[in-house]
Amino acid sequence: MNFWTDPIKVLYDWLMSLFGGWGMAEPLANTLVTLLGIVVLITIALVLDIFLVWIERKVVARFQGRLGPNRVGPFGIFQPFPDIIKLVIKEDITPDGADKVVFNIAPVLSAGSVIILWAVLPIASRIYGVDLNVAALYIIAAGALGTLSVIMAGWSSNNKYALLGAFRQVAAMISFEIPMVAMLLVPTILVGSMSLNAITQAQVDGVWFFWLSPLGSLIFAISAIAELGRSPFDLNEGESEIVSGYHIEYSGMKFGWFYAGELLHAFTFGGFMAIFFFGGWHGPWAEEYPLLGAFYFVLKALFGYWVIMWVKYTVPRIRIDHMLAFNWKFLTPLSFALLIVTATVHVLMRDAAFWLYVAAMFTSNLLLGWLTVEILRSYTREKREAVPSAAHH
Amino acid sequence: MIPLSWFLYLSAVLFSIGLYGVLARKNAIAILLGVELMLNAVNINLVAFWRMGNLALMTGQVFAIIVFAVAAAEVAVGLSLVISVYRRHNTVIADELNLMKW
Amino acid sequence: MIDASQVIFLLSAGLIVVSAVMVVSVRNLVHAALWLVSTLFGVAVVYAVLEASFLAVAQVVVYIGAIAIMFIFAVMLTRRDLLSKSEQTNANWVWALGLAAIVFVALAFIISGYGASLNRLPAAMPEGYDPISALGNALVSPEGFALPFEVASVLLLAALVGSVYVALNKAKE
Amino acid sequence: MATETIVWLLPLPPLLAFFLIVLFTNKSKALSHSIGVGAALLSFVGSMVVFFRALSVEHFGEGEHIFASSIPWLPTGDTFLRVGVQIDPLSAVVLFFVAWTILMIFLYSVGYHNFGQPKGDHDHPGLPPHGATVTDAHGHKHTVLSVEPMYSRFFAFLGLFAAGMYTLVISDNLLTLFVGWEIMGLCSYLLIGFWYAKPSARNAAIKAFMTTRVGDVFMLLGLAYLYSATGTLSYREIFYNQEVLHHLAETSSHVFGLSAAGLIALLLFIGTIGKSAQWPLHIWLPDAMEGPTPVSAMIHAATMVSAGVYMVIRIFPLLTADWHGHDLTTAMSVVAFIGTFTAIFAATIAVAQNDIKKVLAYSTISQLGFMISALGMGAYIAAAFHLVTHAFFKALLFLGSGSVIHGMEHGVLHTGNHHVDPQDMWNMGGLRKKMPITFWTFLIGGFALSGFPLVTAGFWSKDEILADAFAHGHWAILITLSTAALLTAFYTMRQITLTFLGEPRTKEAEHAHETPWTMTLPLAVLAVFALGYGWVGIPEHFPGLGGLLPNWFHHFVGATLLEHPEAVEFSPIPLGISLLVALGGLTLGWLVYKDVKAGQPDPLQKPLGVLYPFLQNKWYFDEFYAFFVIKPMTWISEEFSYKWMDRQLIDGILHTVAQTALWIGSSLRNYFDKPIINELLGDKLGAYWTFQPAGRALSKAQTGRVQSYLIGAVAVFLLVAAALYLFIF
Repeated sequence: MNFWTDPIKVLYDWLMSLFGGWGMAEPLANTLVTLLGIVVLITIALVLDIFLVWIERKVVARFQGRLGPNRVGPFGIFQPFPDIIKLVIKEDITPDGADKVVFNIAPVLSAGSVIILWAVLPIASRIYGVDLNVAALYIIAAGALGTLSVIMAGWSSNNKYALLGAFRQVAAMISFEIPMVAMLLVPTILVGSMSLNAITQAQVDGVWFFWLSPLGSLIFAISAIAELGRSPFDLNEGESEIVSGYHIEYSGMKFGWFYAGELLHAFTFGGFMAIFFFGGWHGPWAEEYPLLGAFYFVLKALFGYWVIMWVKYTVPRIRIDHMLAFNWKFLTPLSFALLIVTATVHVLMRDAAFWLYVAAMFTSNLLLGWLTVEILRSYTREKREAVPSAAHH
Repeated sequence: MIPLSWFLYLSAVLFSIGLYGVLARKNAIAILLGVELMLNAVNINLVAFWRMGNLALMTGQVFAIIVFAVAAAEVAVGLSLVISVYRRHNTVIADELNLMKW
Repeated sequence: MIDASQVIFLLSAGLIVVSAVMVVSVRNLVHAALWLVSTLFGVAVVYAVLEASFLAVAQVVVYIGAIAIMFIFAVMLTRRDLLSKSEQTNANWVWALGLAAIVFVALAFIISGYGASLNRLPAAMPEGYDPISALGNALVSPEGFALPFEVASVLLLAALVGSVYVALNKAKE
Repeated sequence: MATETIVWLLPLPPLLAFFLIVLFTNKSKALSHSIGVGAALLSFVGSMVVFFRALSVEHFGEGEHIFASSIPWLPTGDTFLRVGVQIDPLSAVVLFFVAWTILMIFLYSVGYHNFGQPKGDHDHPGLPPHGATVTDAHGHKHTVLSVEPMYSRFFAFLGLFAAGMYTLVISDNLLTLFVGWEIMGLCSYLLIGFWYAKPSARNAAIKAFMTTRVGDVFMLLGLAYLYSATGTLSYREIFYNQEVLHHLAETSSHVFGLSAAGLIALLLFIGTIGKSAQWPLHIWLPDAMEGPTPVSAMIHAATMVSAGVYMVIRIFPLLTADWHGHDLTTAMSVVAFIGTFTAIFAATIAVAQNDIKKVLAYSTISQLGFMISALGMGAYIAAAFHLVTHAFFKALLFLGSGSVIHGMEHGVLHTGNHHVDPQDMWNMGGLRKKMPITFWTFLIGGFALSGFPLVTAGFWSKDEILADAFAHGHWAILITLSTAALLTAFYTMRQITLTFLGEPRTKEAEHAHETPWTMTLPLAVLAVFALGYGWVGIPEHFPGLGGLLPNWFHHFVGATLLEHPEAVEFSPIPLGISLLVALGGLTLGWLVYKDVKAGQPDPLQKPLGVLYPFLQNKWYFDEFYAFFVIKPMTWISEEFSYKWMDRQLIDGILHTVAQTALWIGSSLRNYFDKPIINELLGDKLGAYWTFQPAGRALSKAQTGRVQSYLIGAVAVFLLVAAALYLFIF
């Protein structure tokens, strides 16, 4: 065992012996090391967040045919630092009518609800915070805290637009939580465990779950985008109607927390996409060399993040009623149907040859997707045909 | 290691506070908040007894989950009733809803 | 000697009790609902201490993610009473306080009556025992609790339909 | 996949298809029929896998050598109600024909409902399509067949029907059998009344539903009796358990001197009388021809009526529980009588029918009578064999007649003369040249029905029934069934001759047209079975052929029973009889009808005299029921129940009670309240002044505040709890 094969263990042993050498009792040292680990993990996440600001700005610019930041540092890579300095030195305003305590807690809760997700992320083999046996549900629980922070921010601002934005966001988050939970159940069914480590390991030993449930990964991606409140589902901000939504009254670093939380959230969901459907840290030699696995993981998460951005800067915002109808009338029934199909095929085929099992899963997903498209087509065809005759009357 | 009685005392405290909320608060929504506290107190007991008893017997946890479901149903129906009442009488103060007074 | 789990328990119990008192005493109902969130979070921690991890997480998802949010929505939808700065307790609050106290004393009396038998400590989790799969099996196996589970789901469905019906604004039609 | 798993899954695809089509795809015809046919195909493949796996099991059917699996379903106190599936030899062969015929009927329906044709000009949902006008490349207008407006709905119902039949076949207990049974009852109602805008279809649907309901009520009684007597409804625990059977046979039911077994079997058999259209509940089946033809094939060949016979075959051990081999028990005699009578009775009616489908309807009743009769005299294998062969050739005949009607409709659209009934055989003739595939397949089906010697399946199965009757010396049955068989051959040849042979008698018949491949392919497939299926059941000692193929069917299905039935000894007499009646009937039919010209009356009309209208009007059974059942019922409900019971007796009692209460109230007021309370106590003694403050004080407790009441409730609860704690524990 050396640093390259199990870095966390090596570091842990080293720190324990170090603290022990200082004459510290073992439980105390253990607690201290754990706390240190938490701090380091959060720091890494936040440093990554700074990097994400640059990526986001650069990618937007490219989508819009611009260059993006290019003055500070090579390719403008140090642009986030001036950004942060600006945010920090801005006046920190708390509106008069605001509910001060709630107003100040909300941004912390918002960023915190994202950061606690990192506790369960298996970044590489043998590198993770905790191996929680209900991790898939834990993600939803953290999302619930996010919902809470939004409504707290919206309400405490004492501003109509903020409250409207918060209502919209909460409506969206609660509705899209349902297909998302259903799709989290797909890997759970396939593995028989909600632990993210077990889910990743199952994909390392078998195939990426994308091949078992392509439709599931698509539904998960859509509902994740809605959970994040990113375009085309960014009704919470809706500049043209409600100015800036629930964080309209926030300025300075308080706004910064919302902003940082959103970016990190998007990246983290990219990571979850990777874990649930694209093998997590799986890649060549990743099992032996965890740092390589961490590299793969970040790469995959960035890819997921990039897809989310791609969608965001390509697709225009839709109307709130369309969004909710889309969820309740289309995505939710479809995700339940997929769940039933997945469970049935899994139970029926799990004893068959592996390639047969994969083929059955993949085909059943495609079939369901095809059927859905056909059904939608037959409905819209009727609607389309009905339009000209309606115009006559 | 925490003895069973700690949980029971905690649950008793929580239950009594919830009961006070139900009996004393004016606002119908606040009454429902009190009910939630009482339900949670019960749940603490159920789970504690599961943990201290036979681990293989899942009755405690299953009951807790059913209490969750009941709580969710109760809140959904209760709050919709409150909102419906609010639309009709423009109040959610329980004392003002005294049509049944002699 | 007090150990780590006891510290966590005492901290969360303190959080639960303080928040619960705030829930029933603060004037601003949104604050009351937020204090409820904090109470429920404390209860989730208690579940975690009891190693009922599924319930702990489900507590957060169901109570904080759904029930508390619903409360906050309802408070906001009935805003007239939210703004009133009047007393939030009714005339009988002294009686209520007295009764609640009696209930607590009675419960404490009964609990203490069992004496040492309640000082039982939790047994260690057997190696390889997964309470989550045990719970899942208990919920869906006909020998277990499939029927109560089904009944609970029917109840939820009925509540869904019923609350939509009750809260539907019929004046518009 | 484990065979048991497949068996569990068999009813699922059609059921899912039903829900999918109803909920989602009903807007798209192509999608709906793809789902419907696809589901039928899935179930078919599954059934074939199960069937061939069953063939490969040695000693299949004996003891534990079956496919069975069951799960606890509902906790009933300490025990569980278990449901499950099982495939034994009997259900395996039934599954075989059910899967084939259902798949063929699904495929056929695509063509029958004119998929791919344009929408009709004046078509309405609930009416058969009337045809559409199209303009071809040269600007000529043509009238062509139009697509069924409720196409998707048809496949949805058909799917549910198939799911019901599969459920029934794979069931391992009478309860789930009954579930499937009732699903089919519902579907027959929905499908017979498929063209619900036609009053006749509506009435036929209601008639079918109500008539079968009569049988179902008795069947449910039988189930209840069986459950209370044995505490289970599982086949294995009742029919394969000598102790239980013996116990049931020994127990007296106190009804007509029947044993419990006999009474239960008869009650269940009444369900079959309704479902399989036996006399006297046969009246719904001919009317059911109002449904689309694939439905007729589905109900009358593949599924529903077969289900009735299948059930009697299932309960055969119960029916014969106290039978020792020779003299028939009371229960068996009843069954045998009803079957035999139905066989001859329906055959006579079929002779005088003009509607091509009505002939087949009565022939179905008659053939089912053959099977029931065979069961009644203990010929288990023969009944099962005839059930299977009949399903094939009757499905073939129905689908063939649908094809004929379709061809005739083509002619009707061509000439535009809508007064011509495309189902009346007198309007046909000479169709063999226009519709060759339909002709040849119909001929095969007809010959199988008549029992044409050696080459057709119907010959072998019918011969076995007659041989059984002969071997056990049931002369009356033998003679009656032989006559029925003669009539069968006669009316079949009459039908073939009138429809296909000779010259066209109308212009429409001249312009008839062969139907698309989706319709002719099922005909061809079924024709193969109508010919070939008989070869699996050739008696072992049959001259010449017997040794070639061992009597596979007998050995395979015979293993279902605890005591394997013995094959009857070969005798040339029943063989001669069946040769004679089959060939004689066919020849007679051909001779009588070969020269019929257009406008000529039925040649039978003269020789039969008054008998002819009697037969044509179905022995006046509908009129009989209308007069003796429906009229009295209407009278009872109208005059007795409504006018006398409800309005006079019950309302009268209620009114009296109300009047009495009023009287008591006013008396109290006038003689107690006013004089004593008000005047004496109140005014004279002045108690008024004490009552009022007391009332005032008490009314304060009635605050209308829910929480005050709750405080009271909690206080009382605490007091009671304290009292209980202190004094009891």
